[in-house]
Amino acid sequence: MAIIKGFKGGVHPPYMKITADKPIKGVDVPEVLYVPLSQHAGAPAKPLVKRGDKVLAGQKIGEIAGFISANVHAPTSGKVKNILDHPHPVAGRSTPAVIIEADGEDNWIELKEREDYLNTEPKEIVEIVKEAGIVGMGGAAFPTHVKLSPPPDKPIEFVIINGAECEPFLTADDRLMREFADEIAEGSYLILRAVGAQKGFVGIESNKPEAIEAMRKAFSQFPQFEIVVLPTKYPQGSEKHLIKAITGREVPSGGLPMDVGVVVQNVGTARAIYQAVRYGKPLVERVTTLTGDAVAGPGNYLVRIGTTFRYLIEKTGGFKSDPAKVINGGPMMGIAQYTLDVPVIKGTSGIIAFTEKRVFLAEEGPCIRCGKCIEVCPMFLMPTTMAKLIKAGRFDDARKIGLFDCIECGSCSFVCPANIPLVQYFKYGKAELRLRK
Amino acid sequence: MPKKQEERKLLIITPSPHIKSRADTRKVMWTTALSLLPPVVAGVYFFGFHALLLIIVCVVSAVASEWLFLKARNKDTSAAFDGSAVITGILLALVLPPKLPLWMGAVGAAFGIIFGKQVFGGLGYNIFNPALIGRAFLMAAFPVALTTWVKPFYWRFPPDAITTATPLALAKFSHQMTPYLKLFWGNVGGSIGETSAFAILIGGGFLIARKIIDWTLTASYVGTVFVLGGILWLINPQKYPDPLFHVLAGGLLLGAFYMITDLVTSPLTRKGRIAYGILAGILVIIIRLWGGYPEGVMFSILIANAFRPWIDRIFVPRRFGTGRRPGGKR
Amino acid sequence: MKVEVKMVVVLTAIALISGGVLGVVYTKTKPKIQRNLELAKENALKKVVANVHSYETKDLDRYTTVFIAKDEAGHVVGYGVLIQGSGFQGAIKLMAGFDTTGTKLTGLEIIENVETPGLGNRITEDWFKKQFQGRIPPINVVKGRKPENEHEIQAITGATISSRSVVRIVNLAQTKLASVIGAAPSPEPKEQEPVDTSSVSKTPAHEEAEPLAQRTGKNRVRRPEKVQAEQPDTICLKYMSKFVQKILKCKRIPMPDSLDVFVAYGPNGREMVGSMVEGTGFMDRIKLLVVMEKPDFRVVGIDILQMAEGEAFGKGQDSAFWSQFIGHPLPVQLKGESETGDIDAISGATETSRTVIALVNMAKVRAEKALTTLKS
Amino acid sequence: MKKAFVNGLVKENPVLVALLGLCSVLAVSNTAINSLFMAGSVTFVLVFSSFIISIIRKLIPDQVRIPSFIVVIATFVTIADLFLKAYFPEISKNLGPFVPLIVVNCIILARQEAFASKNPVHYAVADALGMSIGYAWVIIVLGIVRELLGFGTVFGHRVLGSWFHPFVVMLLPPGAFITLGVMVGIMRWLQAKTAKS
Repeated sequence: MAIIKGFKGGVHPPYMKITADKPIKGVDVPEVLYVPLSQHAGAPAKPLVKRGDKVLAGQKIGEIAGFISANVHAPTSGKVKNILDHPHPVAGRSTPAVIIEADGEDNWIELKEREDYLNTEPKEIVEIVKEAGIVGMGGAAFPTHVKLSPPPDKPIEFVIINGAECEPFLTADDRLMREFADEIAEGSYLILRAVGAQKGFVGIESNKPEAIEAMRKAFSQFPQFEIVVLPTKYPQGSEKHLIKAITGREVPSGGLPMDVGVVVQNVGTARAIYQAVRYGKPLVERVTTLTGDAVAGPGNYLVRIGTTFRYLIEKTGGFKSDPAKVINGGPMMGIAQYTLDVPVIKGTSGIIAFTEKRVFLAEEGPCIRCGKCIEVCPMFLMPTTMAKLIKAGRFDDARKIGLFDCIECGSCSFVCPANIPLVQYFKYGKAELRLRK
Repeated sequence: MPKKQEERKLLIITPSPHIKSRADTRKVMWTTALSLLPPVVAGVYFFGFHALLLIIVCVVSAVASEWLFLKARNKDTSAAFDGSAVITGILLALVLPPKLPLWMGAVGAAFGIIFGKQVFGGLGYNIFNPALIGRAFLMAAFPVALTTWVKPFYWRFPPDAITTATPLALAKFSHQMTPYLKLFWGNVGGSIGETSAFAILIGGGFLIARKIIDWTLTASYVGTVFVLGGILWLINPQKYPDPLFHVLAGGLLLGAFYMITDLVTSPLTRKGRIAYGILAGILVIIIRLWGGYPEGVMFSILIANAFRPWIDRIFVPRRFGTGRRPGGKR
Repeated sequence: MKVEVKMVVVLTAIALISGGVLGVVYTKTKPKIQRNLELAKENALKKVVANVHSYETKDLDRYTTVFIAKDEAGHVVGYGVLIQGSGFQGAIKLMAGFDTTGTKLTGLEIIENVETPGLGNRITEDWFKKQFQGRIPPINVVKGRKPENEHEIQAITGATISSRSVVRIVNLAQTKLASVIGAAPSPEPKEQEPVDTSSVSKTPAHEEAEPLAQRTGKNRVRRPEKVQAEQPDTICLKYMSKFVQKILKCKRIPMPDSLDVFVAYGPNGREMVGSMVEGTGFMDRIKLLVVMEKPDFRVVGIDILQMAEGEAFGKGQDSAFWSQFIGHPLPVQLKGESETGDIDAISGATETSRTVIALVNMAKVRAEKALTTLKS
Repeated sequence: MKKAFVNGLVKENPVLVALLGLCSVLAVSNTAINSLFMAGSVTFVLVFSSFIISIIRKLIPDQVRIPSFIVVIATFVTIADLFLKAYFPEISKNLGPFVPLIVVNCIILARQEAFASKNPVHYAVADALGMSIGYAWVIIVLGIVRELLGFGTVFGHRVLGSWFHPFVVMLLPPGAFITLGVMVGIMRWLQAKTAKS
């Protein structure tokens, strides 16, 4: 175990991991849950229930509808109140959601436990993962079973377990690693089996010494895995940069990790896989970090999918001062919410509530061509040039210089002294180009 | 209770990221202005009250002309106080002869701001360094006044013996060398802010420490002059001044720390900046040794400014995941 | 009418009419234009030489015309040299007036120049031109101080290069003039001679070819006393007559790089060799003519044909510097650089001094080489 | 006819709007007197060329119109040049090659091609006069400004006292560019303003 070099570019935002020492706490199941049918990248799930149906916890209520899609399960037992559009924390608009009125009994469907789960056949693991509706839990929510079934012409050499958690404020993964290192280790081993890789790495940033210690202990039973301590730098948790830092390989522009023989999975996902394979438990809850200077009870909470932000905050002590901005995800890439009625979904790694003091509002100034954005861009793009092209409506020229390589990590906007919302321009440019297609 | 409060107020929606580094254009500008203090103090120490007045006049003229121009174009006049005009004013004064009539300084600053910056669209859009545009204009308009230098502490000399030549001119036209120590402290004839290498190193070092300027650009510019000057010196030490003299004499250091590193007019990428510094460095040597003027810093930077868009086009970073075959260690 | 025909007819007609009109205008204006051109030169000549009544012109080359100015009685009252040379921005054309000896300037007019307006352009200002009156070429430019002797003029502040250019052209004018009234068989009757002798008598006359001052200025003998029956080489005479008073025979040995070597034979079997050398100085090229006497190649004199070094030259030290060479057999060495150094460097201009010494030494090498080619 | 005349003064000013004939405008406008003579020469050539071309416009076959125009223009240019050489040798020297270069001045040929060759004589002359005056006032203003700032004089008369320190740059090509640029800028600014109101 050695600290390695990492990647070029990136920034050092203030980490503010104030909840790192708060153990994961469970939260009561709310009376009403809003379960969006689209909690993942790709096509929304097809609803399997209708208004008035009774459901049990863990019952499949949404079915895969396409190659890239994922199942959705009922987080608790109760009655389907309706299937209606409801505010979504990522989509930025309302999307169809199954609204479940909890009966308070939390009855589960029959779960099939496995004895010799570590020896499950690879194909079966993938099948279980698919059935359990597991998606990437770092934030992007890419359906995991797709990642676990690479095409035969792309053999997987390495599995990388992502424990970097580079976003400031967020500590959910940190806590998971400290408290459930054994489950993560076994889940990781299952991933390794599923993709047929020989070697695995666990990448953890150097600012989480306790997690590193716990993981090292847990993984000692899996010699295929090596713990790699990464330098603390944003966005170390980006798949591409993790791969670059650990293997030295660069995922080609427009390509996927499997193109360089690597599969990356978040520690939360590894744990979900463990739970699905061992206990047959579908993904209906997750650990999320509630933090920010506006909340009274910051901490890491195990919540059911579909719990609204409002409920979670009220249950944990409410606001200690007026919130001015509420974010789903981390402060660098998270999305600001216009209502607290949005539910926690599979990809909600954190909820941050800032008071006005911490909200940053500044007018966009003229670019002074300082080149800071180019210096920090981990994808080695020219953010200022792309933004200028997009401003001028030259979308195709922006694409030519790498607009679609942008991972929207926000490093450029973070450093820009002229407060140019560079990432926003890129999102706009990408959307514009997608529309034109 | 908390809920009610929340209801009263709408949540703020902004795109990510939701946190921001403390870098800010105004802060960058004012820090740069602050870093000019050592050369200003040295200039005033050596060249007296008139030099101070000249600096003040240039700053006032720069800010005022920017304000007036913005006003005339119905633009936000607060941009005149973002510190960039102040820097232009100070920098211009620092490259002017100490005894220059004040009104000439005012004319130069106004010209630099209006024709060097505002006509291009203001901060961020100018191609050339406004302070150097101002100086080039003054040089063309009042060549005699712009090449009349006074001795440091000139008030101690009889009135008819205060003028002198710059160390570079002495070397070029009279084969006279100036001791390094004098050059280092700045006790020689020259522009207000260019004589004291010591003061420039303090201010410039501060800028580098604060990461406002890219030290590689400064290094490639000075380094090129040093290396190229050194090669020529080794070829013919009698004919060409030694490289240390090249670095210490004239405005090279002032240019290297404050002019060529001007964010707006220098290339975006580090590689581009290094190439840009080398280009400007070569120009300095060419102008100094074979040109009509003894000093070449101003023109070297202005010419390099013109090449900047082209350099920006050539030196783009290699995009992540392109150009290299996948694979690597382990 | 067919279009092709019409085209030809119309165009021809227009051209013919146009040609006719222009012909008329041209013949009407031609004398006037000619007169203007003449007047410009004449006025300039009158400004630089006093009491001009008539003049003769003599074209020396593309850039140089000598005006021989005469009074009503037909006596030569002076010379004007209309000459063009390069300035800072482009050509400078000027008229330099000289007295009857061709040594002293009587005036200067700038005819044409494209120097920077307000700067180099100030060479046309009266105070600058007036400075040249009474000066004796070769002239040097001084900066930042008052001229001290008749070989100095003050530069225009901020336009040193233009000032230098004018001075260089004037110096060249004098050299060219000297070649006309010095070497060419005089078109004037013997009675004109007193002018010449008076100037010679000012300086200690030498009966033999004694080492003379290196400069082309004061102590020069205008013309060889006797022109031998066998027509001597005029180019050779032009250069060598400055240093050798009695030349019986003068021969030019052309060299491949057009830096000539001259051999002059005096009375008593004396043999002088003049060798042109050229090298790169600190500021510009240096071109010298080194005249040596055989057999030991003792320096008789050095003529500076071209030199634009720093100001350390021309401050008086230089004549001391140059006279050090006289009488030394070549090669010479710089003092301090070897035990037997002969020449003191000009303080502050060691580099130039060294270059000059190298050039002078090279002169001997070239001379020897030329003499061997002559023999073979 | 009035419209043909007025057009060239401001609205379609050959220098400030069409940016034609800049070579001579920039080169000889360093003093007011030079500007005046240049303007005179251009006016002479333009008016007479337009006059002649308009008269013979129906005779000239299309294929040879440009050579014909050039011959006519060159004739008047040469006349102007010889005239200046004979009667104003000093000015002629100052203007240098820029009088002969009127032959290739875009304003002249453009007016023949665009206007004189298509319109009756009185219109053609009115247009030529308008354009000439448009050219003239710009170059003369330019000359006055440059001479004033560069020498402190106007038409050779000292206007600014000895306190004035001349701007050498105004006599150089950059001074001409700057002044012309400012004039074009003011022109555009005024146009934008009038368009708004």
